[in-house]
Amino acid sequence: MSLEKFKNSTVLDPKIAKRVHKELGDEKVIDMYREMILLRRFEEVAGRQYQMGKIKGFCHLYIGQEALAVGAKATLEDRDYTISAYREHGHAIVAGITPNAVMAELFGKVDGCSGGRGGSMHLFDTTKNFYGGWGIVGGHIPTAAGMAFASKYNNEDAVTMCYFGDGSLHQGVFHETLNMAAMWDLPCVFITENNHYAMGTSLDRHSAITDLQKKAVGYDMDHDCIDGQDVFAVYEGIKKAVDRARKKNRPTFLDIITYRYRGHSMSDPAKYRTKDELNDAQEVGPIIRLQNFILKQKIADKETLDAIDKDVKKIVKESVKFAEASPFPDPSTLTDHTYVEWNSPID
Amino acid sequence: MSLEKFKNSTVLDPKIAKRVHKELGDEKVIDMYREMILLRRFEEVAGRQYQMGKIKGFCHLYIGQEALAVGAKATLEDRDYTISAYREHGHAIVAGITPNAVMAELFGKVDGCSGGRGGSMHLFDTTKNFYGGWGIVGGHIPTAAGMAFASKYNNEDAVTMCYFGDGSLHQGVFHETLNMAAMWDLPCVFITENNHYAMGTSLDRHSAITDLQKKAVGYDMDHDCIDGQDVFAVYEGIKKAVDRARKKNRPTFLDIITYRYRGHSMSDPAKYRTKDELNDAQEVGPIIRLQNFILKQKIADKETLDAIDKDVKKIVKESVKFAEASPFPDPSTLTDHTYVEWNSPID
Amino acid sequence: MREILFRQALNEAIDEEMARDKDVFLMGEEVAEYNGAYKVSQGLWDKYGDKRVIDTPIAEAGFAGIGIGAAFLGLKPVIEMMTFNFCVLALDQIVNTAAKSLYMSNGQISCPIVIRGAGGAGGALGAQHSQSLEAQYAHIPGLKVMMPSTPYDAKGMLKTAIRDPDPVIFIESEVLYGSSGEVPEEEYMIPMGVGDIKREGTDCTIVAWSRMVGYALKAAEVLAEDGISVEIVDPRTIRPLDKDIIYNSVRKTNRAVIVEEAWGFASVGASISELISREMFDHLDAPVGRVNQRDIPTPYAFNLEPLAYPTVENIVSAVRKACYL
Amino acid sequence: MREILFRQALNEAIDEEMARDKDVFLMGEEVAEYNGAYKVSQGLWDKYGDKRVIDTPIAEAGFAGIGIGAAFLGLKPVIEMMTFNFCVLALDQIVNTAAKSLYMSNGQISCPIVIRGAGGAGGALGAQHSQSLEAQYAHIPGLKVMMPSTPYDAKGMLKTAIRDPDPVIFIESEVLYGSSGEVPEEEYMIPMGVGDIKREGTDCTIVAWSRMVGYALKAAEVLAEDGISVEIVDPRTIRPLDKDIIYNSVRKTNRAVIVEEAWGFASVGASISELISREMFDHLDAPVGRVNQRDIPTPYAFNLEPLAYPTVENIVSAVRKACYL
Ligand SMILES: Cc1ncc(C[n+]2csc(CCOP(=O)(O)OP(=O)(O)O)c2C)c(N)n1
Ligand SMILES: Cc1ncc(C[n+]2csc(CCOP(=O)(O)OP(=O)(O)O)c2C)c(N)n1
Ligand SMILES: [Mg+2]
Ligand SMILES: [Mg+2]
Repeated sequence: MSLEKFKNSTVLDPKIAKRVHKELGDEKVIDMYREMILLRRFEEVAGRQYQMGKIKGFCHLYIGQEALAVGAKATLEDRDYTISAYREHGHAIVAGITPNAVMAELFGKVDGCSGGRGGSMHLFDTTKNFYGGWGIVGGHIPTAAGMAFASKYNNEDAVTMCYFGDGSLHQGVFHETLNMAAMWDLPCVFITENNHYAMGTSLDRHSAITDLQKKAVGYDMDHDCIDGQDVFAVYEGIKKAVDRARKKNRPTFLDIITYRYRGHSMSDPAKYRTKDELNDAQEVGPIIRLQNFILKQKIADKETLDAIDKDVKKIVKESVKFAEASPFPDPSTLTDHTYVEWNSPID
Repeated sequence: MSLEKFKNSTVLDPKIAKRVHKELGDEKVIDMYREMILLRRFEEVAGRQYQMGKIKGFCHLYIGQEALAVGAKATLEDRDYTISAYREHGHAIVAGITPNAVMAELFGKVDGCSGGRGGSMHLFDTTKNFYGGWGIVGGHIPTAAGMAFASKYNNEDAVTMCYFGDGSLHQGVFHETLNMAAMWDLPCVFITENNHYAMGTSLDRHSAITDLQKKAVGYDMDHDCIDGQDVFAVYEGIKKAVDRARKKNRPTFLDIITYRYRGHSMSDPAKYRTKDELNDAQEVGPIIRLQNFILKQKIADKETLDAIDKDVKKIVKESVKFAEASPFPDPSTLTDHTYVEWNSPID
Repeated sequence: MREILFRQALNEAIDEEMARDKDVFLMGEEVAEYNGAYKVSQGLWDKYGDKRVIDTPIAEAGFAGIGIGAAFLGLKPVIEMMTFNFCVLALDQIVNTAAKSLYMSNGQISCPIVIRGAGGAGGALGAQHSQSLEAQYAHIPGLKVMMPSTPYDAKGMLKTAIRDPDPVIFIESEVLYGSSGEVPEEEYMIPMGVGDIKREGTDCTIVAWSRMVGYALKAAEVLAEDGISVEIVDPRTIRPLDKDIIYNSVRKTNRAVIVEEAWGFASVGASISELISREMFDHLDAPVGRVNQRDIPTPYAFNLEPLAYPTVENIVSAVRKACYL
Repeated sequence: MREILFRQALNEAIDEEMARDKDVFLMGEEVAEYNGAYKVSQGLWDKYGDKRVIDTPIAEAGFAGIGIGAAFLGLKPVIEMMTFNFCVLALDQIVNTAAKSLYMSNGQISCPIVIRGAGGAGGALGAQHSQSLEAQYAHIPGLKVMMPSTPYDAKGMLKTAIRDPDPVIFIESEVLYGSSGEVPEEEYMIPMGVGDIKREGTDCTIVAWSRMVGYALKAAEVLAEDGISVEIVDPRTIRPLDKDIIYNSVRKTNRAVIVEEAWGFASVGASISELISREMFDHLDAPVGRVNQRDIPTPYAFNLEPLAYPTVENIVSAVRKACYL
């Protein structure tokens, strides 16, 4: 599958939509819509706050990829684990970290989910089973397998969901991990958020193959390719993988096709793609597709959706206020948490 | 393919043998036989010298895998490059490094092909386009691709042949390299000497798949699986890959099935396999299979072959004498070759 | 007291900790069926089975990372690196994930992992297999680094490392595996960050660890014959470093020589040397001496290799020099 | 003289060397179409095309290794690491292949590669992206390590690095890319292993390199107001180290402070400090002072990060301490 597949689509796959709608019910569908809007608004505001200098360093927005985090999250139980790379604001929020705690983290404040120590790329909240937030491309993929290993070791009946970008597939650890995960039956779902670019390098320029599913063949691992702009397709596709992990301890590799509307990070003018390509993708974005479905199925009317948007905007605005108000970490804590226990007689 | 495929065979594949015999002619076939015997006798003697303390450290014998080095070498032109891991005595000798220079290297002597600095795992002779001799599993795989890159850059019309073990396939760099080699059309042949064990770990215990060819699928790379105990099958299979590299700059990944009769290194009693498995493999070894063919086809008679063996034994014996007689490197050269140019005003 | 081999001491440490805590597991190349490339894990697979003693493919970054992820969820992985030459492949995982998870997560994610295996020279193993790379870990805040020199220390330190809540890099000299020493039957632990005086003396302090302690002891014998009394300090833990035990010794002897198997530039020994020079400035009667591997890749040739490593004679003359003799 | 940016100086160096020698090529993530993550390679792809300016996948070990293999056959690869935080992934290739090929092959296989890219802090980039890891390379015989502090040095040193027959690790401070300085139009080179006096003085020597030179210069201004005359030595090349220029300065000032952006244990600064203490023992009037990054992963919070790094004030007080003031 490629971008082309869903490029001109403004609707969700009707068969899948029918099934998933029936399975989840109206309320959950609206919830998913709300979550997607929340992620979108949150990122828009984060982008603005970055431009105002309130957020610094690298900041990678999730705009355009919302259906993925939201559809995926709907497949998980509370006991399941999530780990992601640095484009993880969306994953953190759907995992249940409040927009307040995420925004405060982006601001480097003490009420941030990492106490201001982590920043945009390093969001954590273990009470929500959200394990980051990692900045070395591909580096967290073995971590995910290790978490799956531990949950299996402990008979937790938990699944570990691991997100990474299409560019990460060329990191050695990805392959080392897939081999062990497949051989050892680790309950892990490996999700490529295939947004067609690794920074400025398009998929066909960084990968010898563009049908990324084939990466799983060398490990005899179950695999699938999913339209990542269709939130129900994401839900249904990932659900299968989650079930497989939970019931059979079998890992799955998923190539989920999506698109990021913004530059790689805040400093990227994204000159490597055409305006047309971008506009096409935006017009048929994941949110519009779900919106069309909701309206057509009369799950909610335009006013209700507008009210949700308004509501969400308030939440996000609130999060900025919260982040503003939160203090920076106390300088006296500078060296805390370097070690759990630094029982050296000296130093 | 697995060990089973050739386990009970005492003959070469007749169709392939007919073709290759015709192509290469009697003389070349005898040459190949001689080379295989040479590798076998060389290693037997190296093993004994090790037990006598003349060779130290890690020493990985090639016994059982001779058809591979010999069949492969026959496909190459002088301008082509070869690089291997640490089980490379065989590759070094077929590349044209004299048994004297190899044995002297194992003895740590100044007339060794690496001046005594390298040892068994680090044989080099750039005049023979033989580039090692490397001890970090998988570490030389990108080196090979880099050499292929350079020869293409320089329009040398040369192919780079890269050997590694089945255990190396789980090293990240293998995958990183295959992706780039495939994407960039590098004239390289990647050869897995699949002897079914990585040290004491059998293939099915270190790899999620045992049909290793599938590793190439994720890179859209041409691939093949070859009976590595059949010297002509090796020749023919690799020849295709070499042609593909030379004519189209396309890399190939080959899974060549072979077997090592000795332990992983000199200190390995190889308890991880049964006597039966070993005996079976030895009975149908690559040398016997070629010998049967030569005798049956009347390319040479028993006496001629015996004479070759005698001859080879003399050469090997000679190499021990040569190595014995060669001095250790001059201690005053200890720090030489750390840098080409150490133009620091100090030190 | 009974004498056992260094490798057996390590084996007992792992065995006891596995028996004590079901969260401890051992993972690495050839640790299970093969009983370990250097036989440190002898018998453990038989005893604890597939679940807790796990053979890996040759994928150091991958299985180090799997250990790290498992540690995040509270398991206590003991990850064997066949040798630390190969652990360079896992360095990103160790430096960028294990060492930083606690700090970046504001204390939420600890990583109680032990990464252990053979370090240093082995004897004619060539340049790629003969490196003492402890500086790569000692440099990194978030890691702890231990390097035992005797079977006694090895056992007590490894037990401590396994129970420690932080990532511990535990480097065992390949050459020492076959050495023997007294180890009591009873359980004991050696605290993190506490050094040990391996020989008392008054004229010059030698700081040495791992394999170099034995060399230092031999040099001390030689020097004793000349009436030079050497005190040997073995820091045992490299990070955190027991500075006090070093400083106290130098306060007494006013002289010091650092003996390390590693290369000397940007090394642990360089740091110990500069700490003494800086903190004991007024106590030092001579420059701090140093003995190191030569600044070259390790040669294979049997006559060259010994010249590349510290020798007893090197140490003797460094001490003599420090004593202005 | 014209002033240009640090990144432009680097760009000119690569450009000139590519024009001069067709064996020079540039490879790395985003170096071609994107013109470099930090725009060091601006315009080079347009000028030299696909053959010589090559975008890679995110596979540091792989493309470093490909560069090394190409260098074995005589090409002169310039491999860009987007930052040296990611080069940890390629460390095995650099330490075990590039650094050792010449020695192990008895002089047959040289490796004239340059591995270059951004090092050190960037500003609120968090712990995984804010590390000064030069010690990982400086420790290794077989490698050379260069770290320029000005556009002038950057250009002359990079040209030297590219022509050097050995593997050179060339680390560019991320923060300095946007700094400007005088760079002549005419070609010039700065020799390998030769340091530079960045400010002359008589009371105390500061040894600093890369980004820290600017800090040292500012501290020197402050100290000058108090009548303390500081000499600033920038070794420029870290390995081989220009010890003479350092020693000569200390002979004059009898005091030294080492300022480095990296962590202090088992670091380059530790080595320079101990060399001075050891070799200048009789010249030193005070312990060698040190200023370093705090021994912690780098925090993101905007108030904490500056506390983690050397500051002008830290340097001023270290010099004052060295002067017993
Ligand atoms: C090992 C490593 N190399 C390089 C980088 C710099 N870098 C950060 S993100 C990125 C692109 C990643 O692309 P992809 O995996 O597709 O994720 P996306 O940004 O599209 O979500 C690069 C090269 C890094 N962080 N880590
Ligand atoms: C990176 C790395 N890890 C571990 C080792 C130790 N080691 C040396 S050979 C070997 C087994 C390799 O098996 P394989 O690749 O199948 O080659 P074979 O020995 O069968 O020829 C191992 C684990 C090493 N040299 N390098
Ligand atoms: Mg991407
Ligand atoms: Mg094998």
